[in-house]
Amino acid sequence: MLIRVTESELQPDEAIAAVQTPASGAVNLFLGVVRDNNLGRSVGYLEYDAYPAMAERVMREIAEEAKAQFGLEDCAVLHRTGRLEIGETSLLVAVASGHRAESFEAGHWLVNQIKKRVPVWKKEVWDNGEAWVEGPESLGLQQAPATMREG
Amino acid sequence: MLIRVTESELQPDEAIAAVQTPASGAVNLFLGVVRDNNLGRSVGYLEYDAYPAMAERVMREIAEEAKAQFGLEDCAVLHRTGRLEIGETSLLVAVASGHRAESFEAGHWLVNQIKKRVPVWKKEVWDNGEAWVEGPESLGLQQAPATMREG
Amino acid sequence: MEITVLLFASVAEKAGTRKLTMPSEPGDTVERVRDRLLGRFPELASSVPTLLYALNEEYAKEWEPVPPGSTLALIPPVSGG
Amino acid sequence: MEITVLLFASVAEKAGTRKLTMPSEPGDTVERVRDRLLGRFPELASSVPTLLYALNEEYAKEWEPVPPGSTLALIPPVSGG
Repeated sequence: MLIRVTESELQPDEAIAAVQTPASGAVNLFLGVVRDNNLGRSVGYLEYDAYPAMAERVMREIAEEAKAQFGLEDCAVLHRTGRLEIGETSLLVAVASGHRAESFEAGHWLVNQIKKRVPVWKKEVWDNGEAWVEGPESLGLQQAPATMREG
Repeated sequence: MLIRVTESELQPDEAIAAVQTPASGAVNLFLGVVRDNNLGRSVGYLEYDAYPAMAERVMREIAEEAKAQFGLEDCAVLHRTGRLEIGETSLLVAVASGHRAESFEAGHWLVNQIKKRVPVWKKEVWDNGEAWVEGPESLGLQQAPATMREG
Repeated sequence: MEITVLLFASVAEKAGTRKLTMPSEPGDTVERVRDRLLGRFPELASSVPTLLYALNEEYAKEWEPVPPGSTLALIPPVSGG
Repeated sequence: MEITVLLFASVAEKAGTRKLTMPSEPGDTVERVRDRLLGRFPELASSVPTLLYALNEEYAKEWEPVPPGSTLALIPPVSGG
């Protein structure tokens, strides 16, 4: 089970190779990529902060849950930190399973859980300013009074 | 839109690069992989036959449908033919979209449609025999009387 | 003018060939060409219930006309992926 | 013995630091340590309603005890992926 928080470029081939087993008929790989826009605003680049030790611990927890829940062969979660330009990959989630349905379902579930629980933060930097993003799915925002969640 | 039927090894990086655009926040890559077993039987290797010109035409049709239906940035479908050993990749489907939900849904939809409609066939080869697989989701089997579909 | 017929996978194995030509006949449809083919390769009869057809690389119904010069492909249940 | 406090993202920017130590006090809980921290960094008050906490790398509730030697992290709403 490959779990990693790193400042280095993420390699799809490494994640795929890490999860494959002879009984795997399906591998699903998800890449979270830096997009040139968010909420109608043009994005220059992103800066990722993380609590690496805890992030890896939570990523492993989520991966173990997915493996058991979906009967996976294996899975891998890698998150990059530091400055990322448009088009660069911030998140890699790889899942291997016997058949395709579980690979898609588990991949989607894993990414949803990562967005909720893993202590990683991104700052959007524009031409004329910057702001830390508060993930609308994050546990912290979910606990807040409804009026704050709309902000 | 990268569409290809080929005897050469499929390259995940090529498929990912082919679909990415600056507005892509999510890339989903599916790999169909040769598994060491099927329906409880140990598999030695697979031999893929195809009607390449028509397969590429149908793959393009399905990809265009997915792009319109899920509002994708782009997608790619590559199928390998010939003899494939355990662990080798027979199918690559890559999807790029603004957000993750569409990328998972479109990827899954594409693979389902490919299994139904694309003229490609696999023969399973075991230690002591071989047989052409008739895909349970293929249109041809779906049209047959119910009694034949159970065979 | 002739019709080109393409065979694949189990159907090609049963017939022992992947490609052949047949003389075109007036009023040819997918079904009529297939039936002439069955006369020549009776071992294909068991494949017919699950067979699909493609005319010039597109799926075609059994009643569709097959003009001279066409390519007709017999498509057993697919199993790609 | 001391408590190590880790700050991240917007909270680190507001406080102007990512890491500090505080003296441990008898009966310390997550909430009590946080409140002493707010005394020192009043600019963090606006972050509190959406803040989560981690004790030694695991999410912890506000009532949980903070033994001497612990590491307490303030976790603003995450936005990884």
